[in-house]
Amino acid sequence: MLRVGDVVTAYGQLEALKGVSVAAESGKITCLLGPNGAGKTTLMMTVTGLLKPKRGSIAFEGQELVGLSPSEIVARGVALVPENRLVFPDMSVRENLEAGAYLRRKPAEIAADLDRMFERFPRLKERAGQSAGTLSGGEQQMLAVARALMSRPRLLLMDEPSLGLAPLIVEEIFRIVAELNRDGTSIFLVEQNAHMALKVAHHFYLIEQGRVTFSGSPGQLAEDEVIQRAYLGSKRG
Amino acid sequence: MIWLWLMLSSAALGQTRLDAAIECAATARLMVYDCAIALADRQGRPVDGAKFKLGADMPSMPMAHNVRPVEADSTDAPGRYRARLELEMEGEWALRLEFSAPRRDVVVKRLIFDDKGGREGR
Amino acid sequence: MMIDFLQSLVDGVLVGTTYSLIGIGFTLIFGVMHKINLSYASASVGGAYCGLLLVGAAGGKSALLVFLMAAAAAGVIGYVVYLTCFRFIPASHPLGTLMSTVGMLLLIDEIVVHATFGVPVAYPPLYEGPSIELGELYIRPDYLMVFAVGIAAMTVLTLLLYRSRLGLATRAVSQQPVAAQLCGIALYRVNAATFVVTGVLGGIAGAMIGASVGMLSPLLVLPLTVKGLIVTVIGGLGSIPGAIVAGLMVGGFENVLQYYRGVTERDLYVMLLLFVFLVFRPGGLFAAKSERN
Amino acid sequence: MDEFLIGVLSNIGLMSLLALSAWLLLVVGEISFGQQAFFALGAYAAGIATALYGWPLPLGLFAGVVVGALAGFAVAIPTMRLTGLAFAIATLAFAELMRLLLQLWVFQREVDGERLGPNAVEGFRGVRWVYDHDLSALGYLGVIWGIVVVVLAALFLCERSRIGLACRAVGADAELAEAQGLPAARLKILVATVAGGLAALGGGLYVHLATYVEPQHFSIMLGVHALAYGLIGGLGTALGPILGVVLDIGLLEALQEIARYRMIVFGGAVAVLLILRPRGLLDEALVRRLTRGKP
Repeated sequence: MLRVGDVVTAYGQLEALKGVSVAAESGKITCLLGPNGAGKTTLMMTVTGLLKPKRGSIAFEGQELVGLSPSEIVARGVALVPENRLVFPDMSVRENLEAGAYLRRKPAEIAADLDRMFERFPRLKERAGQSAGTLSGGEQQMLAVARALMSRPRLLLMDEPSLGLAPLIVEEIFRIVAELNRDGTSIFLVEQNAHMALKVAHHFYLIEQGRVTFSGSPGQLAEDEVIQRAYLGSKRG
Repeated sequence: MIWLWLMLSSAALGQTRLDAAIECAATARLMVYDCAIALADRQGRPVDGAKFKLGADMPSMPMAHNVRPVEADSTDAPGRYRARLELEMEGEWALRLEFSAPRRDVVVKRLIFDDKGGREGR
Repeated sequence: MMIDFLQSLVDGVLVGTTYSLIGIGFTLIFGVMHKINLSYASASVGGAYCGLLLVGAAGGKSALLVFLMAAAAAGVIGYVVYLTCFRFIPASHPLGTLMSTVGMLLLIDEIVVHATFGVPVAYPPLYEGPSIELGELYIRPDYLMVFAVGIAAMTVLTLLLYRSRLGLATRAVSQQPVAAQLCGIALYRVNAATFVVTGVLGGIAGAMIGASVGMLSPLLVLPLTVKGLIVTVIGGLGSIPGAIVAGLMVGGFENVLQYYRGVTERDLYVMLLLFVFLVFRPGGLFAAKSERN
Repeated sequence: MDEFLIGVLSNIGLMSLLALSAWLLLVVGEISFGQQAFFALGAYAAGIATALYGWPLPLGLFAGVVVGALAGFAVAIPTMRLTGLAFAIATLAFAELMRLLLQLWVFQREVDGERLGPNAVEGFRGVRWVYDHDLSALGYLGVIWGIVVVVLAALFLCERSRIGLACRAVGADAELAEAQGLPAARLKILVATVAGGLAALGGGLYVHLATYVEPQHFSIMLGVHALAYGLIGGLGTALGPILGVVLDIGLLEALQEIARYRMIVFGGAVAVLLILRPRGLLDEALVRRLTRGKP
């Protein structure tokens, strides 16, 4: 479904991605694990068009995404739940969701989806009129997920959804991830929390210092080692 | 060198200063004015044989509008000179008379210009 | 005594709507771009000039038409300002953008000077009629009209911001530009639209100033720019309600001071107020809530 | 030398000092819309010293510099906590405050049977030291450029010193610089003080050339030009602001055909040039490239 081929992305002279190739299969949960600064967020931003790669290709359902603007990429059916959620703090929860549906034009369908989101995330319904900035971290994360879903993506990208959340909330988030996937959304997840990610992932990659260093299914590598490398990176770098 | 000279140079030389009265009349051409200048010393005696240029700048728009100085011509009348000035806009201008004779000096006059001419204001 | 005070206060507040509009323009662009557009007041006055010239060239005399053309022309100028000063200067060079808008200010101002030889031009009043008397208080009809138009413009803007798709996008971009893009909102298009909308607002403000003073002069540009900045700072950068309140406040404050102390001292106190505000309350009246990541 | 040319070159020298003053603050990352206030203070102080109290010109200029530097210091203290835009507007407010005060200020003395001195909106006439001492236009041009060259030399020396490097670091990222142990706030206050003195020096020289100043001369427009020269010329070297001044006054104003439309050309050029060179013509990258290889 998504094929990232040999992508190099740089900030000025500094290459954050040094030729990364990963793929996400349709209907599956794919997971990219790695330590801070390994290039996970850079990859997410490159796929969604927020950053332009120096070279390499990104194909979604056979169509090249490199060179498209973020809004064109959203229109193709790829949505990202960004790191740190980035909700619109002074807009109500409902408006945040409406913003998520910005590219869609049929009010009736949008209204139906809004109801569906409130069903899936009852907490958001309770707080529909409240400014998003007043929500707790976990609620903001749910809002960010719901907002991304409002564009009706076929592929949902998630950048560290567990970041800064309490363990119970993290479990809830991953339960929702699994649920979304069961309902037919393909998911590509970037995480540092290897323990939780390995529970839901069908396939995972390790990324260290801008390079993919392992690809396989959970169980192919001892969980201890994955956790070790996801947090700290391997010694050889 | 020059610093030393500046430090040591004596106080004012006490020469008579010049006084000027200016009046400008609009011409057939837009923003072009004929200015009549009367020069006198401080005792009110007309001053003849002066050589000076007439320039203008607009204090309310500093740096934006100033006019290249034009040479003033003497006339038959004692202490009377004239110059043709081309301005860029109406309003208040500071006219600057830069003398090279009878000696180096500067006189600044403020005039308000409109479609009829320019008169000393304030 | 009391009545003089009230009279100057009322007049000042009514005309203060124009300051509010200019302040809204500054603040809205700041909200979306996090940069100040210093050419804004000159574009507003330039638009007001264009309205007069365009309608005059077509042989028209209608004040309403002049207003509409002023708004439209200022909208176009706003777009040009966006393209020259914002669109292509990298975000990492805020100095460049700021200076570029100053260049634009000089450019627009000077084009006006050259087109009119600096001669003030008469501006048509939007409304002429008997003044309204409230006891000893006179409400000038043209001031009242200025106030009404100002309030109407603010209402339309508020509706646009809170009830339209463009408004949703604008607010999204101003609060969280990265997330806005991830929602499919095209940054450049929203930014450009903001410049057009604020431009139209400025054109209306420019025409209102022309109508309330009775004439336009390029010498209006600098004081208006400064007033706009004052209103923006006192109201709090990025706050529209702040700009509205601060505009009315500065208008009233200034007029009362002018009545009692004359123009120079009036400006002196306004500047002092601005300086004090910046040093002791840099967030303005409506200090923005602490930034969230 | 042609009188006109002398006039143009004198103006370039004077404006260079004001432009350098604005540029110094740009180097430490602050925009000031208010350097004209120090220019005005220098002009009034130096003018009062020479015209009203008969001080020699060098002492008068020195007095102007002291007043300007003190004012620069006094303004920097409360405003340095402000971030970029607020600082810019605060300096603007201060400069306007200064100008309006000058519009109200009357301070006259009888000198040689003539009342001289600042007279509110009427301005300050009769600062005639240069003329009374028969200093030729060329001679005064020499004085102006002598001072400009000394100032430039001092700035070049500073650029290579520890203070210069620290200023660059603060300008690039004040927070980072502070985290590395540089006293960013104190450096900025120091620079603002020097910049105030520098602008005042220009003002002192200006009033003696013009013999006459009035508060209107020191409006925001003047400060905006100074800032534009610094940014157009480039942030990379102290020659940047000089280049900016030369381009505007030397090229646009001196060319007869363009002079009328100078402000249109200048405004347009400023607006468009920054797209191509957001940190000016002589920006840091270019300066580095040009000086690479030299010791």
